[in-house]
Amino acid sequence: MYQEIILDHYRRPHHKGLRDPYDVEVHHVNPTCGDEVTLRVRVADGVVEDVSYDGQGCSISQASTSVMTDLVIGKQVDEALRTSEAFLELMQSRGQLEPDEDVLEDGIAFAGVSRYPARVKCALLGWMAWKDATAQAVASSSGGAAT
Amino acid sequence: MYQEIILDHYRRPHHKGLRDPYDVEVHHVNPTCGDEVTLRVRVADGVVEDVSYDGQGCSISQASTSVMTDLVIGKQVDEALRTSEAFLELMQSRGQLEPDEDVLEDGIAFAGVSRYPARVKCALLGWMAWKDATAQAVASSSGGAAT
Amino acid sequence: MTAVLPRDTRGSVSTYDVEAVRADFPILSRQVGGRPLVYLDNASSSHKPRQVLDAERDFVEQHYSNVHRGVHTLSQEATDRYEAARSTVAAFLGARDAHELVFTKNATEAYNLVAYSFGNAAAGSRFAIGPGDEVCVTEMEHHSNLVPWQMLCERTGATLRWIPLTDDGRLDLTDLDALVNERTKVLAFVHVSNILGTKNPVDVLVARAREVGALTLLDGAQSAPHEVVDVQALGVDFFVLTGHKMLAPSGIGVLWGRKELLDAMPPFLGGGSMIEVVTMSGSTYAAAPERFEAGTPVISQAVALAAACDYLQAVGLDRIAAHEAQLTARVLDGIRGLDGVRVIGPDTIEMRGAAVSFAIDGVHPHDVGQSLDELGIAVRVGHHCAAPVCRRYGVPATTRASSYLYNSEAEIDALLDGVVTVQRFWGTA
Amino acid sequence: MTAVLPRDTRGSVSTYDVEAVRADFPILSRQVGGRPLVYLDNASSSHKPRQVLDAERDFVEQHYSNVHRGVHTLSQEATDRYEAARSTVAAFLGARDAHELVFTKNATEAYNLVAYSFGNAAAGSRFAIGPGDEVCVTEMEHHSNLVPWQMLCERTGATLRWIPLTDDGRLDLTDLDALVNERTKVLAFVHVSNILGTKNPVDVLVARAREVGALTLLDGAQSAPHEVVDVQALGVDFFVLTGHKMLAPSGIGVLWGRKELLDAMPPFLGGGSMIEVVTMSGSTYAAAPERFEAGTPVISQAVALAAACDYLQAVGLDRIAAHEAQLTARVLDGIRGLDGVRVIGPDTIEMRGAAVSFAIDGVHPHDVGQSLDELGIAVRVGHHCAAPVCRRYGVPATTRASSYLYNSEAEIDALLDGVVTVQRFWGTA
Ligand SMILES: Cc1ncc(COP(=O)(O)O)c(C=O)c1O
Ligand SMILES: Cc1ncc(COP(=O)(O)O)c(C=O)c1O
Repeated sequence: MYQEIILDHYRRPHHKGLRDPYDVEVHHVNPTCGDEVTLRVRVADGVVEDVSYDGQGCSISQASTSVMTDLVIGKQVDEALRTSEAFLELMQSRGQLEPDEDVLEDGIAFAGVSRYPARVKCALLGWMAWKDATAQAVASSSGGAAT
Repeated sequence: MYQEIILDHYRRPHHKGLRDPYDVEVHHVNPTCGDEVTLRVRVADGVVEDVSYDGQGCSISQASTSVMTDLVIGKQVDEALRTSEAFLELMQSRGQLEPDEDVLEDGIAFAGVSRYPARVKCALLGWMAWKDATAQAVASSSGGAAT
Repeated sequence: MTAVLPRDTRGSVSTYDVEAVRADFPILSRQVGGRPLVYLDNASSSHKPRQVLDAERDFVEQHYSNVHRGVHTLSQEATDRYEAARSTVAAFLGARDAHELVFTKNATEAYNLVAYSFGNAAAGSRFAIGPGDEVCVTEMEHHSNLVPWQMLCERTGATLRWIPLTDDGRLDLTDLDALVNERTKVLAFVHVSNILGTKNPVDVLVARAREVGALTLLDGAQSAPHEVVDVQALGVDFFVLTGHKMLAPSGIGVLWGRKELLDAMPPFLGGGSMIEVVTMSGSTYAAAPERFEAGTPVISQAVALAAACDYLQAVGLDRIAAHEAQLTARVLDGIRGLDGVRVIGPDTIEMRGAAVSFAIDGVHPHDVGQSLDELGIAVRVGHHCAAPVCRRYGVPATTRASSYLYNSEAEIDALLDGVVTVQRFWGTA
Repeated sequence: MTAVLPRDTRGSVSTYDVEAVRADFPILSRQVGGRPLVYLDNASSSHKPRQVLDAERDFVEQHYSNVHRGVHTLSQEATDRYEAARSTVAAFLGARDAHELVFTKNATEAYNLVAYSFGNAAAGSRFAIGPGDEVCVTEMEHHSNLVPWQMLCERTGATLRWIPLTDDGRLDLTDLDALVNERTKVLAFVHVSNILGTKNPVDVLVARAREVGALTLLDGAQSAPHEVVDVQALGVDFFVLTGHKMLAPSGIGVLWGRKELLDAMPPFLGGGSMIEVVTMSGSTYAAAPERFEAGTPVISQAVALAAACDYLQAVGLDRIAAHEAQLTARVLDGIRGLDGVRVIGPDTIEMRGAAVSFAIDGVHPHDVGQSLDELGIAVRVGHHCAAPVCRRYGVPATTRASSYLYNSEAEIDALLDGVVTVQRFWGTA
């Protein structure tokens, strides 16, 4: 399960640390193991301009959040959401899905994690936080002025 | 289980029918099978003068009540209570007790019933009604005038 | 699943191979009092085939662990099998989503779970109930689908109403519109009666409940073991079954409920696994079904129940139902031919299950049951946890014969012969 | 009982024959990822010996039927065995009377049963509870003995209080007299903590509860499997255990309560078998324990639990306790010798059970658990259904190793070696 890619992201996470400017900040917790992440999103012109985060947790949750930032920053919100759906699908596949490297890049390293239901929630923590924050950012920017 | 003695008492019950005079009348029901008995007791000078009853139910409950009347009518209350204790003990013995014919007379025919927990309650219905009524009769006669 | 499926008994109904089915059930080769066991007490509980016992044992000997909370291999394997069991049973019931299925310890816990949800609900919730509100049941309910509602009404001040019975053992729907009305919060009723054998018209009752916005709970304890059940098609909101009546071990039941309802219901039992965040001063709760499975669940029993569903489907529920209908007709025809014996409940096979209650004039049911037992024939006598039905038909108790997939025509004949023997012994024929 | 008792392993503690015990547990010969399974997750659930599985299977294949309500032979046999199981477990706990024993589906149901009794009690009853009344627990309770009381307090307006913890994982009894006071209706606390391993001073807590007239409930889920328990000597009012942690299957727990209290408690689950007279407009209830066993009970699981009690007594609970103390000392000593690893909870074997929680600096418990699993070692990681304890000690979760009668010293050494391997893999040693 602990592929080199995962260990690399865990040891040297990408885009870590909370940054300004941002539109929305969220805090997500996995109650079963206490993993938590604080995550900020900045969306401009339909593009995920930046994602920054801080958190603590197991290698899977930390590495997965790092991989997520690589995959969504700079993408159109629509496309980033599709990527996040693809990752979610992979994680719910119980090891039965062949991941698409073109879409998920380093994310394919988590295919093995999907065989461990207890760890799937870890792998999804950062992704869920991002989805939540992005939805809020999109809603508020369409509804009025963003911070 | 259906010994001749039991069948005889069931077909030709002794002392059946409600009679006057009496001190106390009780009505007992076995909720699991709907068996019921209405029973009257007359106690005078510490002696069980009469027990009369009416009721409906299975062969075991009807025969056992009939046997009970034979065993208690005419006895000192104390002695009758001891007989009833002996019968109770027999019924709770799960077939492990050798009954004393001198004490229980026809009651020994119920030894086999004690192996059938579902039927023990049937066999005890009349006895419990008698005990209840007698206790009330004794209490009220020592406390004041009996009806 | 490593369970061996039953011998192939597919084919036309006329070739239903009851001997092949019987061979799967070890207890059926038992003797009782020196005679072969004739087990006709299936409405009370069924026996279990080797395939179910082996599936449970294989699980316990190879993959057992507590579920849900562990990362180690056994815990993953156990969790996978437990959740796979949930999916199997969900599919068996035609549920849309395995998350709509809660494992309980028996059917009784399931009714209580729903009843306590009403009692525990916050004011304003769809489940809140109080004075002026009503709960409707029927006069033929099993105590387990009656007493929890009585207790709920007592605790909350709501009013219990019930649909009465006709003389021939059916629901009397004359006053349905008055009994199920705008004040009715829930209509809880039995699919197939365990004492009368009556099968109720679910569509009529559900239609009326929907008109007034009442929730419906269907007691499927006596239907799910015997026929294809599709909870979506039935249109009810909750459906309950119990494992031990359908080839699974004691200790497991199922509550199926529409996801949106389960999600809206407050928790019932508090404890491990049903929580989200716990602090000393307060807790939040997990989503359904976990919210309703507090503590260590009935793990190996769920695996066994799934194996039982597999077994029933391999034999074929339609074929089982057809076989039982034949047996039931034989019982009803046989009784019709006996003087001094009468059926309590519908006496034709239209809209009825396999449980047949009867009375023998002049012989108390206890004596009937005991005398049949001396012939090796196991029937149930008593009020069958439906005392109001006995009262309704003026009997202290009934004798009930109920067949299942492994019973044979020869066994029905043994029963009918047995009834005549009983009449002779007690001098009533 | 036809169960074969375990090989004779009596004799002095030093000759405790762990290999003979292991041979009774089929799953212990399993491989995990190509390595022999080292199962140290016993505080979560235990495995089951052949003797228990055989006793249950023999019962189901030869004597199974529903209980209590039937007169036929199988029903009598099943009832006899079910009630004999009650007597066996009662004797195992030193109960005065088998009627003081209620079978539940797990420990969790038992706490809820008692908590709902308070909630359901009529005003004026000993169990009635409301605003101004208090319930006291401890900060080390398992969620199952915490959440039901939180829910009770929420429903009734009573106040929940709790005894806090010291830095070394014990109850801080400084303010005991204030926390347990004249307003306290019930003091519910754990005998041996499943996360810290702490064994609590029952005598001190019971003495205080008696002074103020509070009832006591002792959570014995982690004590009954491991040591001789005598409910009379402990002096508590209620005692709870769960079968799956003591060699029995999932799906069964036990509530022991003093007869006069059980008799005074209102019913919890309504349904079949717990009633006396049922009419549509109201019902009366049976005496304890039937009053609390609504519906078809956990029949074959009770038979299996009795077989588990027999097995434990044949090996000898004192000898099991001594064996476990040796293993626990080996874990504690081993951890003391490792840099960057610390025990959370008492770190000596005085007044403690076999569950040892620990933290490895720099490695998240999830990663510890998964890495150990790759070595075939099954430990539990998480909050162990005691989230407030994790919060108290500032950890997100712990890694917990818990041994039982079938664990060997070699397995403890494998664990300790495994911890070093984990540290190397994660670059923290
Ligand atoms: C101390 C303690 N109490 C209660 C429980 C609950 O037991 P169950 O999950 O079997 O209801 C457990 C185990 O999970 C426990 O360790
Ligand atoms: C119609 C019906 N409902 C409910 C039940 C209750 O099932 P259980 O006792 O398994 O909870 C039964 C069986 O006893 C039944 O026949």
